[in-house]
Amino acid sequence: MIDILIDVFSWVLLILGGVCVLIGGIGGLRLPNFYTRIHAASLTDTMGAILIFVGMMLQSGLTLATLKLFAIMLFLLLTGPTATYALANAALLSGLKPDTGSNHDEVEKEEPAE
Amino acid sequence: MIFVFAIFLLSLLVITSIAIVRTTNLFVAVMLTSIFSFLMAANFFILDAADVALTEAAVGAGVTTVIFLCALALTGEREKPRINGRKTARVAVAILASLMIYATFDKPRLGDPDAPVHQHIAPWYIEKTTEHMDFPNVVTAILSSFRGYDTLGEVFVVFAACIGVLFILGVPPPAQKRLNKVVEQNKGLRHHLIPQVVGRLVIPFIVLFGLYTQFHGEYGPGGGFQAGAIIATGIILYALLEGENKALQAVPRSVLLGMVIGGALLFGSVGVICMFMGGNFLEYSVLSADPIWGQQLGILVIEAGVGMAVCGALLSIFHAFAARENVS
Amino acid sequence: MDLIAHLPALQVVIPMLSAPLMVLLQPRGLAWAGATVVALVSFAMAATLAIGVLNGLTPQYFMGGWPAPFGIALSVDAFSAVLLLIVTGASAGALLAAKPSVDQQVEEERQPLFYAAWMLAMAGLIGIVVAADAFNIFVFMEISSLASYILIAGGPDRRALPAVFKYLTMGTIGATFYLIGVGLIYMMTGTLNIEDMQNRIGDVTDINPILVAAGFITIGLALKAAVFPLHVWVPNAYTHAPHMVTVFLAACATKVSLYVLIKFDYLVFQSRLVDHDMQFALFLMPMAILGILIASAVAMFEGHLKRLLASSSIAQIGYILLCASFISTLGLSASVVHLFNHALAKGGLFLAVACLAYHYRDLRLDQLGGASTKMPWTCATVVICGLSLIGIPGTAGFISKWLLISASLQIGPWGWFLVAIILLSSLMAVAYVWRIIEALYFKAPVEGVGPQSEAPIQLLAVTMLVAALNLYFGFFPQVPLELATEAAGMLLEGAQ
Amino acid sequence: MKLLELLGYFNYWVFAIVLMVGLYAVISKANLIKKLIGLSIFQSAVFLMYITMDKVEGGTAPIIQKGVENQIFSNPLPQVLILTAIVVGVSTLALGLAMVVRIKESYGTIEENEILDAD
Repeated sequence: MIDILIDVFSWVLLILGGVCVLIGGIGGLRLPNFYTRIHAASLTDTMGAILIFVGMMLQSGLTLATLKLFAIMLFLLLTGPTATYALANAALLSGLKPDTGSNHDEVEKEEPAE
Repeated sequence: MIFVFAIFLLSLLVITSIAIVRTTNLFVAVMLTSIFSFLMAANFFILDAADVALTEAAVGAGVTTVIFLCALALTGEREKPRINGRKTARVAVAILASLMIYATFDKPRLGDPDAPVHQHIAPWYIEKTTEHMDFPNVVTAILSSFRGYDTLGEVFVVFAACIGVLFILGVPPPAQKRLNKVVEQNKGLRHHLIPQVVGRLVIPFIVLFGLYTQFHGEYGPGGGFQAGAIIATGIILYALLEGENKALQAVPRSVLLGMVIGGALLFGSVGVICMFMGGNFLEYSVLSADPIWGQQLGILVIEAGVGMAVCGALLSIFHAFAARENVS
Repeated sequence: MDLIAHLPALQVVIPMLSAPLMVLLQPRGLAWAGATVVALVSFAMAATLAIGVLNGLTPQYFMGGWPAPFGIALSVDAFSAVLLLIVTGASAGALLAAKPSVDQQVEEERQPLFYAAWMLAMAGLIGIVVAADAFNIFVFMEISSLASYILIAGGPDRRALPAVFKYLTMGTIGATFYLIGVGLIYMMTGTLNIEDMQNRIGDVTDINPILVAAGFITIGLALKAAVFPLHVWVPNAYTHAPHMVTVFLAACATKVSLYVLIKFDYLVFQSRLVDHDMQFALFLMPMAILGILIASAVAMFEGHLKRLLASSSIAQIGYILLCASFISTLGLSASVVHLFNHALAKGGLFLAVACLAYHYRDLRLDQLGGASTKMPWTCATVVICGLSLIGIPGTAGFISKWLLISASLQIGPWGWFLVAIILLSSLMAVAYVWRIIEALYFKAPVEGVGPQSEAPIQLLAVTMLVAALNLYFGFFPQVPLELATEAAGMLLEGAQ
Repeated sequence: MKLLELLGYFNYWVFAIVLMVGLYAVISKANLIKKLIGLSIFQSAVFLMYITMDKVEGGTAPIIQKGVENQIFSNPLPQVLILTAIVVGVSTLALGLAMVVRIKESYGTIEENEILDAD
């Protein structure tokens, strides 16, 4: 019984995580400028990653794999937001102003090519 | 299920490669190349090549990207458009591609266990690894013993690249604008407090993981190349965060060059010692009274040599690029 | 430890392991001395191996003691013995003479790296020649290519850099094509050992991948060997490289790729592909003939001495390929002998160029007037090696031309057409060699340039030695002939 | 079933296409760095071909686990070859980039046609 509960719970977490990452991806495509985009990508990614990792840890039970997953999660938790911060900081330093109003602005040239 | 996933990844691979060719911003192209390498690594993993996936991720996505970026900083990141000669190239390439796709239909299908590749010599390796080395990773066994001579050659390819970069960039750049550059160099990333703190936290673990891959290579995926590349990326990260000079203080150039030379010579001298002890070149079995132990000892030492040489070479190459002043 | 049994391995390992040591030899001149000693030792080993082969041995060596198709084997046969002699001989000769010229062209603090790269290039070329494993050939091909990129990039002129870059891209494409070909053969046969491939390729039922593999390997190696339409990297790379590097690479680098090409064609593909000899005749022979004619014509109108000789090299590659495409004992031995003789003639010519370049900064033909009065010995060697290049009786070049003509007469009525082409191209060779001689002997010196004395004795002595060898092998060609005949027999045996 | 059989060749098609995309970049782009990027794509495609042929249906990575009988392993040999080839690729790339940096310094440009014009 408890096994089934854990299984169901872990799948709920996995799916939630997947939805989070998907939303982040859509945000990265749809949002108007650089800062909002990395905002979307970074926040949802971190959340999604945590959910997915916890889900996977529940799936694998008390094994060595869980420990490894935990280590990877910790690593991602540290590096993901830092990378986003460094990215935003670099953009700010190279002269990209955070834009609060209009949709299109000088941001265009910073976008990766589609 | 994994089949669908593989096809998805492979399609992404094609899309990424086309995007790389189409963009005119070289910075974007380099970033996409890094993504391309990661996709490639994921594909390798699906195809059961754990060692190769690890190497491609560390070398292809990590070190290559850094070296590319260093070079871009020195050369500028815009590509000028050019029109002539494209059509013929496109046609030629399309014809070649369709010819090659046509030729695939006689090839063994993916995963076909009856393919000739899996019949002749491959089972021998799997059988003999337990018999002669008594450790689980067959890839490491082939890499360092059955085909150890190839690996020796490969270490010397890395050595050649290292001395080549040092030789070619050994010419001082034409002296222009040197003064105003000095100020900028010292600045580094000093005011980036958060990356620095996180970096200090993470770098020891990267190096630790590198050492784990180095010495656990007989049991799991990993070995000298992967370890060398991972440790090198750790130190490159340090150099990016703390400034290149501090990284050079920690591991000076002479030490790096010493690692390359020492690693290459260590590998070679193991082979020569085998000769003196009555075996063929690189025949580790003669190193000890117990042939299995001899093999394990030899493999341990040469893997250490490979790790040293690769790590030293990649870092020397990185420093050679990073220390170059931009004159444009 | 039985040294003789280990020779095939030591032949590769000694120069390779000496490369890291070269880097450590910082004080002036030590790196050069070390490299020269290693090259001479290699040459002695190659000579020992060649003598062994002449006495009927075919040394085999199993790396790591693993049996052949599983581990990596090395083997030395008559064909590879010739190539070994060429590579080690060219390297030893060039290094013996190198010091004055390299001191002039490469900065002192960069010299240890330069000589280390030289050792790697030599080890790589030797490694290709002795390898009996298709993938191992790729690894050593990369060592030798990377090292030769480094060597050529050592040229003092900035134009060396784009030249090397072109060489690097084309060389990498060539090597990757070769890798694809090897992968396809491996896919169909399940082995990497060349001899094993030869045995197993007959059992392959699906022919398409083998055909594609043959195409990739031929094109890839032709790129590396500078076969005619794929030669575009050669003239610039040879022209702007340091002079001694040109001597070394022109004498052996492309020839080693040609060796692999011929070996693969005869040993692996020939026995398998139906009508493969036709394919050879229809595809490679026209390339060879076009290459001979066009490159000779380009050489006739070229104004720069080194470029002229580089064009002539492309024509000579054409001769070697033409001989090989007859698929007869005589043709193949002509091919092997020409490999040897051309290395002698071209090596001697480029050495003489290095002598001239010691005093002349600009090597265009119209700048070289009057050289004969100040540098008579150098100019005499140019004449001898030039005659050998044309194929005048009494020089080494004559032997291979003679064999070539007799081989083409063997193949029936078409043979006369080929003889006509060979004679025509020889006339063209007369024309471009004459242009060099005219410039050296009969033109008035240009104001302000010109030497005061001969080239340094070290450089000159080696140059004259090579010229003397050109004459010696013109009168006593037994050793190369014997090796070549044996090599041809071995290759054709594989084709049956 | 027929479709699945065709998809068994999908890896080789991707290999062919990516290979040619890389080759196209090398021969048609004038920018030297772009050429090198193309070269590295070109080489990566070959890695894919080798690794594709090592896969055995139902196999695992060739790491022998003690006590497990009748395991199927994928072929380890192509993996070893590609490990070598990856390192060769990165070495060539580093050397090429060093040359590009020097070309930029002495010519002021890294576009091939401009370099040709300069001499």
